[in-house]
Amino acid sequence: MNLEQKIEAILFFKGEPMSRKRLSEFLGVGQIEVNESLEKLKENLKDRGIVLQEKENEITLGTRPELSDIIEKLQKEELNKELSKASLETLSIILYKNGVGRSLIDYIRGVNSSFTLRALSIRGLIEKSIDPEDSRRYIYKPTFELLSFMGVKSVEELPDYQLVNSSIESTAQNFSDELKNEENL
Amino acid sequence: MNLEQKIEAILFFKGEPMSRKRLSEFLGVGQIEVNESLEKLKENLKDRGIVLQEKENEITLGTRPELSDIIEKLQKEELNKELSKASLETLSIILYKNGVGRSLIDYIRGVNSSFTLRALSIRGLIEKSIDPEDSRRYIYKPTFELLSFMGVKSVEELPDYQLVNSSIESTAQNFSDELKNEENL
Amino acid sequence: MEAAETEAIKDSAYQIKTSAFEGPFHLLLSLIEERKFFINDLSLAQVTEDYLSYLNKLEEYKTDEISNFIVIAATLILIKSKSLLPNLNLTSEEESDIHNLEDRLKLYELYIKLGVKIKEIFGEKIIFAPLERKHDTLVFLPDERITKENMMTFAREALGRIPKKVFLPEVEVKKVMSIEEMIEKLTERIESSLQMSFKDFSGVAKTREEKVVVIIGFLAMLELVRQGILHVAQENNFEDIIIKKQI
Repeated sequence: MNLEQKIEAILFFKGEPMSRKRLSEFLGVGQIEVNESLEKLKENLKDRGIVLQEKENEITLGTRPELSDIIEKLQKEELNKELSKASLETLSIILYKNGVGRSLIDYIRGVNSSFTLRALSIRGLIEKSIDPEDSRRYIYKPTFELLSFMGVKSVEELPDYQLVNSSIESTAQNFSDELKNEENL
Repeated sequence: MNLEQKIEAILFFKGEPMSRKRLSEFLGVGQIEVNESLEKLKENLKDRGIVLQEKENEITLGTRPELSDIIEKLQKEELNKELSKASLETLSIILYKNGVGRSLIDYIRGVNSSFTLRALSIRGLIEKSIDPEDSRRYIYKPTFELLSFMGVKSVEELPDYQLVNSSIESTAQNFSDELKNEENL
Repeated sequence: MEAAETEAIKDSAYQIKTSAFEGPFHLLLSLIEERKFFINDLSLAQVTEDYLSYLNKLEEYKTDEISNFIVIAATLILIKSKSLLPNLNLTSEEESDIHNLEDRLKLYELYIKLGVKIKEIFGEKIIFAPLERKHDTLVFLPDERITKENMMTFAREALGRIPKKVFLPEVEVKKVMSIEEMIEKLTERIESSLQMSFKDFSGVAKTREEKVVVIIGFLAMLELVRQGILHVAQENNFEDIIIKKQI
């Protein structure tokens, strides 16, 4: 694999600006090689739907400026789509267990919730933060706007909060017991 | 701007799987044009850092499998690369049959697979959908996540896929006969 | 998974290290492979006893999964009986059971082999989807279905769908008699009456479980034949097997 392909993959994966310096450090190659490859990449992307964008020393991949109209239209449509049943279900779990990790949501729903969590987060219904107990994981909470939209000051005001919350807690207990059993194999 | 560029930009922006149908509706062009442009896009991405992945009627962009090591270093969330024996058996049936009901999985494995199916579904490696041939049943299919972990752009790239698929079809008749017998019990 | 499943069966002719979760096919396949056999009725007849001795061991601590093993045992015993009693006439249903077992085993073997290939490449060269894109514009787009009542209903429904005890098979199977129990019962009955019909002894089997019991009884009888206790005479192909005490 050549340097140009590597850079393209990295920028595509990260989706946010990166400095040339950081790129050369990360790839363990000199600044000159990185610059050369970036030139080649720019050339390669000439007729593509994505372009290399540069701001000061930071570079990123983005959609072609001429296509901004359809991208805006897409964004609007995606945002205004009806929430799926999966989204509403996931949201309800986050409301009744304020600060819940993805693995517990997945366990309760029996399916993987990654895409659903993204959709909820894009619409400003939930927010994620780093799990204080494990820095490689995130926990999810309802946003302040969501609570006020629902007319509650805190999640405790939700109907049957104690009941549903303790049911989630005991599920969490079963889940961690199962995980321990698996580890002891 | 041509269709291929538009599609590339849309897939890049979305960063998630999209159906061919949605693409053609959104762009207001026929399915045939979309398919043609996707073929061209695939061809153009041949020597790039990103690839087009396909699964039935869905498509998505991802990083090139050969660049796995580099991108993995950028990935913060932990990756679970372990598969139990039961998971391997179940996954090989689902991958090579590409859409299979639980009763057939159980029949081939000789054991009840519901626990394994749930665990794989929570990991996001398989997904269930309603059987198009019988709306009372579910069929299990590989997800993009599973194809990604296998480093393939489509199921056809799986080792010995064509070979195995033809040999399975001939033997599969017995199962459907047997399954029908069991239902009549 | 529980530790008991991985416990090896120490006193078996072959050291079988397998788990209940992996099921009867995995057990059969390892027995056949250890003897470097191919899958056919001959090799299946040869491994039947090892299979059954494993089944007996399994029953001691893992009653939940035994049904999977018993169903296959029934067919194995058919195969074994045919090899012990060459003039035993099998019904077409029994013939097709035997044929199906061979086919299923071959297919299982194929998927095991494919599983090995999957294991080799899984997680080696991963195609990564892009990370979540950061959005500059803060939006708040709720949905009129997000109400207090709806959210409670959704949460409760999701919680209600969690399988209660995922380790158990979904269908409860009646506890099946063990081979030992059956041998004891059979011996008692033989001693009390010199001649009896196998059908009398087993009753008329209707359900699958009952059929399994009949077959376990049949095996037990063959086991006794092997031990020289009984003499089995099947005088006419379609008649009952008459059980007599050997003199």
